[in-house]
Amino acid sequence: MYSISKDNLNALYSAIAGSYDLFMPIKAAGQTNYGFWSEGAEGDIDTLKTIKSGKDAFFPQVEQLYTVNREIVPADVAAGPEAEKAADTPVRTKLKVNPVKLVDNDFVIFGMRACDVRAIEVMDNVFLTDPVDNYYKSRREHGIVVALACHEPEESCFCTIFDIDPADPSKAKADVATWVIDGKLYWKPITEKGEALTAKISSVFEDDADADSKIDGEKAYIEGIAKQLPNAELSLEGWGADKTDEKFKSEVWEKVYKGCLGCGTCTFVCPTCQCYDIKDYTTKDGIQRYRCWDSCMYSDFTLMAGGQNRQTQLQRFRQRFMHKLVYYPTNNDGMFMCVGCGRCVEKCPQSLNIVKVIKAFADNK
Amino acid sequence: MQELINRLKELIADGTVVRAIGWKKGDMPYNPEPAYFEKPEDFDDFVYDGFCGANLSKMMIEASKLEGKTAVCLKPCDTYSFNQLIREHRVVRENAYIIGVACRGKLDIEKARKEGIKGIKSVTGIDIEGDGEVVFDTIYGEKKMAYSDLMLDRCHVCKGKDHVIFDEVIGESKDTDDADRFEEVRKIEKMTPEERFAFFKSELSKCIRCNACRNVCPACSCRKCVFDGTKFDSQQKANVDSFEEKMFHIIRAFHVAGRCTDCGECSRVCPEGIPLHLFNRKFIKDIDDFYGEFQAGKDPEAQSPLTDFTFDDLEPKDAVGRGE
Amino acid sequence: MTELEKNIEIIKEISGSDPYKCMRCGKCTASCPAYSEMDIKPHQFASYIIRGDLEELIDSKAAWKCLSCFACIERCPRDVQPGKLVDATRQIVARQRGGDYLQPEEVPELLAEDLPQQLLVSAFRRYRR
Amino acid sequence: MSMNEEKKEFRPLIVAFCCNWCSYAGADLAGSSRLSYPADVKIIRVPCSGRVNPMFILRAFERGADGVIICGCHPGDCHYSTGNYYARRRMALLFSMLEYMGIENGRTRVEWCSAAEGAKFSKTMNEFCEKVKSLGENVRLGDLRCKN
Amino acid sequence: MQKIGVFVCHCGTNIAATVDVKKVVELVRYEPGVVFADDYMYMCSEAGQEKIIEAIKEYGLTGLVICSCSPRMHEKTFRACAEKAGLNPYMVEVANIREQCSWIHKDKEEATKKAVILARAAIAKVNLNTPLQEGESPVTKRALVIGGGIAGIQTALDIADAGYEVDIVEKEPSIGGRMSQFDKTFPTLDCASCILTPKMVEVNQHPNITLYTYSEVEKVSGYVGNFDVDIRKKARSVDFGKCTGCGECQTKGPLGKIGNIPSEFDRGLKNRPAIYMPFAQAVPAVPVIDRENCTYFKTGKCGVCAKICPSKAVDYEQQDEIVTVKYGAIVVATGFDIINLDKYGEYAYNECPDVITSIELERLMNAAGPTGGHLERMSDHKAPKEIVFIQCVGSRCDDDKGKPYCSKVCCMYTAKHAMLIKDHWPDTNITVFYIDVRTPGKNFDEFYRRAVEQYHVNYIKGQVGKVKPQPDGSIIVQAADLLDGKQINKKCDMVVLAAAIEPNPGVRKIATMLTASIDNNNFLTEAHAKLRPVESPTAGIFLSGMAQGPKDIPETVSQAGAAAVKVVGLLAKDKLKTNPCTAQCDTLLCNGCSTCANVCPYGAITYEDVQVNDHGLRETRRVAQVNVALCQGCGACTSACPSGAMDLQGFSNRQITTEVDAICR
Repeated sequence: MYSISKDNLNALYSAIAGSYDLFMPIKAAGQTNYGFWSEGAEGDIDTLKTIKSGKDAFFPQVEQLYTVNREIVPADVAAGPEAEKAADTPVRTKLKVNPVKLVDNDFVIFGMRACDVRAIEVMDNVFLTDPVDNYYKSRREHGIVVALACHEPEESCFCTIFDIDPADPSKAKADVATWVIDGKLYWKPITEKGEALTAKISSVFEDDADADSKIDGEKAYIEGIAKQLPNAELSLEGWGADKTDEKFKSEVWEKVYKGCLGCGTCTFVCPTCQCYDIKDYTTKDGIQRYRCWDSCMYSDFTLMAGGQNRQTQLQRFRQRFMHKLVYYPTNNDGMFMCVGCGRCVEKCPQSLNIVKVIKAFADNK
Repeated sequence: MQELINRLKELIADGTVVRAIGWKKGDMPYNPEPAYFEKPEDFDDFVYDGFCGANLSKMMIEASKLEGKTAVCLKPCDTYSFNQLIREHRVVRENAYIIGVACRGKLDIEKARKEGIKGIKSVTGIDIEGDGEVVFDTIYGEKKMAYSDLMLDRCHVCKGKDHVIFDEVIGESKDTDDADRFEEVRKIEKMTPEERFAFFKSELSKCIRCNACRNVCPACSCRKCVFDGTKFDSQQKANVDSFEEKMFHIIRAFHVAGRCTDCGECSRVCPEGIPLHLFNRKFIKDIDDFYGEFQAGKDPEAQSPLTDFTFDDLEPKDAVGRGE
Repeated sequence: MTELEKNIEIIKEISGSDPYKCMRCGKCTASCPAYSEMDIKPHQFASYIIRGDLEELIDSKAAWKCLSCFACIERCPRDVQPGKLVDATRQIVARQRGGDYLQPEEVPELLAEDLPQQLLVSAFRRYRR
Repeated sequence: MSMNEEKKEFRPLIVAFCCNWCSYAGADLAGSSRLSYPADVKIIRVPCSGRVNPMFILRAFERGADGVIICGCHPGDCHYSTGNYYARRRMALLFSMLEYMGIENGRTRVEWCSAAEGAKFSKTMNEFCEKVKSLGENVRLGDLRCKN
Repeated sequence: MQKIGVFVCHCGTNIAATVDVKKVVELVRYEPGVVFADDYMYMCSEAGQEKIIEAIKEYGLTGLVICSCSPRMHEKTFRACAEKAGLNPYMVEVANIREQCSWIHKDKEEATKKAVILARAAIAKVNLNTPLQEGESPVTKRALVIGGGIAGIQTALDIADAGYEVDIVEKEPSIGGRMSQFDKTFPTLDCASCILTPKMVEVNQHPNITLYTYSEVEKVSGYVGNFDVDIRKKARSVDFGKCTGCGECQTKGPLGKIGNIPSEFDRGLKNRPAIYMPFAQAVPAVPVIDRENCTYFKTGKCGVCAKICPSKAVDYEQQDEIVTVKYGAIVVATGFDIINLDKYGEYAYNECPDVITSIELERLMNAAGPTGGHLERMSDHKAPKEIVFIQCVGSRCDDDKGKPYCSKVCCMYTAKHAMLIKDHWPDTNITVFYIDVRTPGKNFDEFYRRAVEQYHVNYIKGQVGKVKPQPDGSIIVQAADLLDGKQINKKCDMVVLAAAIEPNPGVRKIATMLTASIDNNNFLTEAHAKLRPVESPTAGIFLSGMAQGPKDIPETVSQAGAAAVKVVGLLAKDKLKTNPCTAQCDTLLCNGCSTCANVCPYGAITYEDVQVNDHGLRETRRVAQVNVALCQGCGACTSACPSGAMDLQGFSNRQITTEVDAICR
C-alpha cells in the first residue's frame, strides 16, 4: 500500500504524465470535466462527480473513423481527341480510404469513481462482444483505470442498489484503487497493469504501514453515509431481465413522460449510454467520416428514409428507461445498464430521471 | 400554495378547465417536475415553492392543441414568453386559462452545491409566502443560506413582478430586482478582444451539445430546428470541428433575437453552467441601443425589431468598434 | 526615378493636388491679381509640372510673384489648386538651399501697414516650413 | 519553412455576397473599366442583400474564409424596396455579436454600392483585402473550442 | 447525380488573355457530376451555341455551366440555347470569369486559379438546380408617363398612336415642360412653341391619352405588367367642366395682369396673379389657384376671381383627390432644371440683375416673355450693346459646387442666342468665353461656324475669373485669353451664364417609389449603357429624355420614341413570363409564425390551415403559402425564417451553401 500527501498530488500527476497520457477530472471555467492533464491544469479530485463521465476516455463524444479523398486517374485519353469524344470512356477517379491510426500508447484514467468503473464494464459487454469495435478495444487495452473511493456520496447517488461499493473501488474492475483520507492519498495497485504503473512512478510514493486501518475506517464511514442517502433502499423489483411485456404497455409511461423536453442531457451525461451516429464532413481535401454520440431522446434518432423512427416523445422516453432497466439486463444476464451515478438526476432540466420512473412504477402497483 | 391548489381543483371541478399544468413534488426537495394534473387526487403531490423555476409556457404549445381548456401556472417572467407564443400563433389563447402565480425569486440548487451543501434530506423556508433563511437538513448536519444567495442570477435582474397576461393572479409577489441586467454584458464589452475571445473559448469548450438550452427555450419553438433538418446541410449532431458550438450558439441567439424575453431558462438548464444568457442579453442590449427600447412579449402587437426598419437605421460599420 | 521625377513626386506630395486634373480652362489665370507680373501664367503651372520643366518654372518670375491669395484655388473647377503647385515649387527651392529661413522675430519690422493679412499668413507658412 | 515559403505571403480568402441588381452590376462595371482588385475576392450572386442569411456568413468562416463582405444597393435604391433595410439590421446585430465574442471586426463588412459605382466597388474591395490581410489568417473563428 | 456540361469561353482575348482556358477545362473536367467539358472562342456566337446544343444532345446533359462573361449579359442567351436543345432553361448557371476575373487580374496563374474556383462554385450550384417553369402574369394594357415635357409628350403620343391607353402625370398646371419656355431651337432656329404646341394640342385631343396636370405620383406598388399607382390630383380650385379658358380671372384680377407673385414659367423675371395659367398656349387651358399666395386662402378676404368668372368655374372647396390606377408600364420623363448658382459668388448672379442665365435670356427674347421679345437689361431696361456669354458655369466641375459632367447642350444654345441677337440687333457686340466648343451632330458645327463667320461672334478660349458689376451699371468681366496670352477686363452691359443642367430634383423620390436605380448625379441608370439605354434595370420602367442623361431636343424626341416602342412591345403581350425563382414554403417545417409575412415587400405570403401528414402524425397546421404571381424572388423571407422552411427556388439555402463551400474548399 503506498501513499502520498494530498498537497503534492501535482508531483504524482507529472510523474504519471511523464510516461503516460493522464486523463483526469480538471476544473476549468467553473466546472469539473475529464480532460488531459498538462502542466498548470488544476486537477480536482474533491468534486464527487464530473459533469460528463470518464466514458470519454474509451468512447469519446467524437471520434474520426477514416478519411476518404479522390485521386484523379488520367483516363486513357492519351489516345487522342477521338477517344475523348467516345461517350463510353469513363473518367476514372479512384477513392482512397485511409483509416485513422488506432490508439497505441498507454494512458491513465485517474480519479474514476466506482460507478464509472462499473459503467466501463457495462460498455465492455457491448463493444467487446463480437463484432468487436476495435476503436474501443484499442483504447480499452491501453487504458489503465485508477479508481477513487467516494469520500461523501451525494443524495443523488444510488449506486448501492446495483451492489456497487462506493467505499471500496478495488471490488470494481479497476487497475488501481485509491482512497483520499484526511490529507493523504492511499494507492493500492490491483492488476498487473496497476503494478506496472505503480512501479513506473514508485519514486513518488512512500510506504505507509497503518494504511489498511485508515482505509477500513474510511470504508465504514462511507458505508454509514451511503445508508443514509434517500435512495439507498430503492427497490428494483419489477425491473431486470424479461420484464418487457409487463412494462412496455403500462400506462404509467403516459403520466411520467409529459415533462420531457427531448433534449439529450441525460444521455450525454450518462456513463453507460453508448448509442452513436456516423456522419460525414466534407473538408478541403476529401471526406472525413466520424462517429459521434447520439441521443435516443432526439427526434431524428435512427430516422430511416421511410421515417419509421420513434415518433412521439413517450416512445422515446420509454425506450431510454426500458433499455437501461429491461432490455440490457435481458441481453446481459441480469446486469443493469444503470450504475446509479445520479448525473441524470442532477442535470435533467425538467427533473425527470430514472429514480422517479422507478418510484412511479413502484407506487403504481 | 394551498390557495392555488384549491383554486385549481375548483376550476377542474366546475369544468372551466379539463386539465392543469403545474409542478409535481420531486423525489428530492429541490427537483419538482412540470406535470399535468387532471383528477383531484393528482393534486396531492402538487407543489409550488422556491424551486419551481421552469417556464411552463412552452408546454402550452402541445397542451393548447388538446380539446378543452388547460389551466397553466405562469410566473411573471413566463407571461412574456406566453405573449410571444401567442404573437407567433403557436398557442391558442382561448384554450389556455392563465393563473398568474406569485413569485419571490426562484432558487438554484447548484448555488447550494457550490457552498458545499451535500446529502440534502429536506429543505425549509422555500415556500412562496415565507421569507427569511433557507434551512437545509443534510446528512452532515444543518446548513443555512440566505434566500437571495440561493436565488438564480436571472431573478436578481427580474423584469418586474406584474404579470403581462393572465386570467387571474393568485398570491403576492416580492420584488427581487437588485442588479443591473446588462452589467455582465458591459463588463465583457470592456474587455480587450483577446480577453473576450479567451472567455468565450473557455465557456463554449464546455458545451456537450445536449440541446437542453434549445429545447427548453419558449422562443426556440420550431417544429424542426434548422440544426436537425437538412435545409442548410448544417446537420450538426456533435462538435466535429471546433466551430460548431459557436455556429450553433450564435445562430440560436440570432434566431431568437428580438423575440427572446430574457426568461433565463437557457442558463438555468445548461448542465455545464455556461452563461448562455450573455448571448441573448447582448442582442437585447444592442437592439435597445440601436433601435430603441424593446421588450419582447410585453405587447403582442409590437413588430419585432428584426422584421422592422427605419430609413436612417445605423450602418453596420458603426455597430462595431464603439468600445474603442 | 530620376532626380526630376522625385521632385515632381515631392511637389505632388506637398501640394496634395494632382496636376493631371487640370483641363486648362484658364479660370485661375482670369482670377489671378498678379497676372500682369507673371511670365508663366497660373493655368500653365500644371502642364509645366507634368512636363517636368521645373528649372524654367523656378527661374521664372511667376513662381515668386504669386501672392498666395488662393483666388485660383477657390475658383478652380477641377480642384487642381494651382496656388499650391507653385507654392510647392518654392518649397523645393527653399529646401535645396539649406534653409536660410527668415526667423519669425525678424518679420515684424519688415511689415508695411497696408499689407493684406493673408499675405502675412502665407509668408509665415511659406518660410517657416 | 523553406525560402519560397517565406516569400509566398499570406493571401486572404474573401467571400463577397453581391446583390444582383446593384453591387453585382457595380462589380461588372469595375470589371469593364478594368479597375482591378485582388484575386482573393470571390463573388457570390444573390438576388438581394436581404437574402444573405447569417448562416451563410458563419458557414464561410467555418470553411476557412478570412473575410466576408456583403454588398447591396444604397438604402432607398433596393430593387425590392426594403431588402437592404432588413439586411442592415441583421448585419449590424451579427457584427456586434462577433466583435463581442472577440472576433476582429475588420473581418466583416457591409458596403452599399450602386450599379454606377464601379470605382467605389474596386476601391472597397482593395481596402477590405488590405484590412483582412493585415489581420492575418482567420484563427479565432476556427477554434473557439479546444479539441478534447 | 446530374450530368453537367461545362463550356469555357475565350471571349476572343478578353478572357483568354489572362485566364488559361485550356487549363480551366482540364481542371474542371473531373469535378463531381461533370461529364463533358470543352472550350470555344465565342460561346455566345451561333457556332458556340450550336456546340452547346450538340453536346446536350450527345451526352444527354442535365445541367450546363458556362464560364464566360457576366450573367447579366448572356444568361438569357444561354438559357434560350438550352431550351432549344430541350433542356430546362433554369438548369444553366453562368460563372463570371470575365468582368469579375480576367479583366481585373494581371497575373495569369492567379486568374486561372480563380476562374477554376468560380467554375467549381457554379458546378456545385448546378448540381442542386431544379427545373423551373416560368409562370405567367397578366399585362394591364395601359401605360403611365411621369412628366409632361417634350419627352413625356412624344412618348405618350407614340404609345397612343399604337392604340394603347396612356396617362401623363405633370406636376405643373400645364404640360410643355422646359421646352415651352424656350424661344427658338437649334440647329434649325424654328420657334419652340410653334413645334411644341401642336403636339400639346394633339395630346389633349388624343382619345387614348388622359392628362393629369397639377398632379403628382404618390405611391407605386406591384411589378412589371401590374403596377398600382396612386396619383394625387392637387386641387386646382377651378372646375374643369365649366372653365372656358377665357382668362378673365387673370386679367381683371385685383392687381390686373401683373399680380405680385414671381412667375416660375418666366423664371421670376415677371410676376403673375394667384390664379394663373403659366403661359398662353397652356394645355389644359384651365387656370390654377396658387393656394400658398392667394389672399382668399391666406386671409379669407378677396374672392374676386370667383365673382368675375363668367362661367362660375372657380370653386374654393375643391380638395386634393387620390386616384389609384393600374398600369402595365411606366415611363419616367421628369426632365431637368438649371443648377442652383448661389455657390458661384464669382459670377455675381445674385448681386447684379444684368447677370442672367441662358434660360432667362430665352424668356427675354421670347415674344410672350416679360419684355415682349425686346432684349433689355433688367436693371434699366435699355438694350444691351455689349453682351458676354460665359460657358461651362457649373459644368465639368469636379468640386462639390457644380456637376462633373458636360451638360452637352450649352455650346449649341449659346451659339443660337448669339446668332439671334446679332440678327435682330446687328450693332450688339457678343463675346463668348469658352473652354471647348462642343458641337457634335448633324449641321451643328456648321451652325456654330455661321455664328463666327457670318455674325462675327467673338469666341475667346479662356474661362472668366470674376464678374464685377460697376457702380455705373456696367459690368467688368475679368477673363483670360489663353490663345493670345492676355488677361482681359471686358466692359459689358449684360452677362449670360450657360449654367449646368441637373435632373428634376423630385426624381430621386420617384426612383425610390419605382425601385429604379439612380446614380449619385440623380440621373436614372439605364439597364445597359449601350445596348438598353431606354430601359431601367427594373423591369417595366422606361426612361425618356433628360431624366436619363444630358441630351438635346432631337435626341430627347428620338429616345422618347424608343421608349414608346419598348412600352408598346411590353403592352402588346397578353401574358408576361414571370420570374420562376420564387419563394416556396416546406409545409412540414413551417411554424406558421408570420415572421416571413412581416418582411415580404410584395405581400405575397398568406396563411392557411392545412391538413398535414408529418411522418404519420396527422394534424392541421397554420402554414405559409406563397402567391407565386406576386413573389419577385427577393429572398427576404428566406433569411427571416428561422427553421429554413421558406426557401427560394434558384437561390436555395443549400445552393448558396454549396457555393460557399466550393469557394472556401
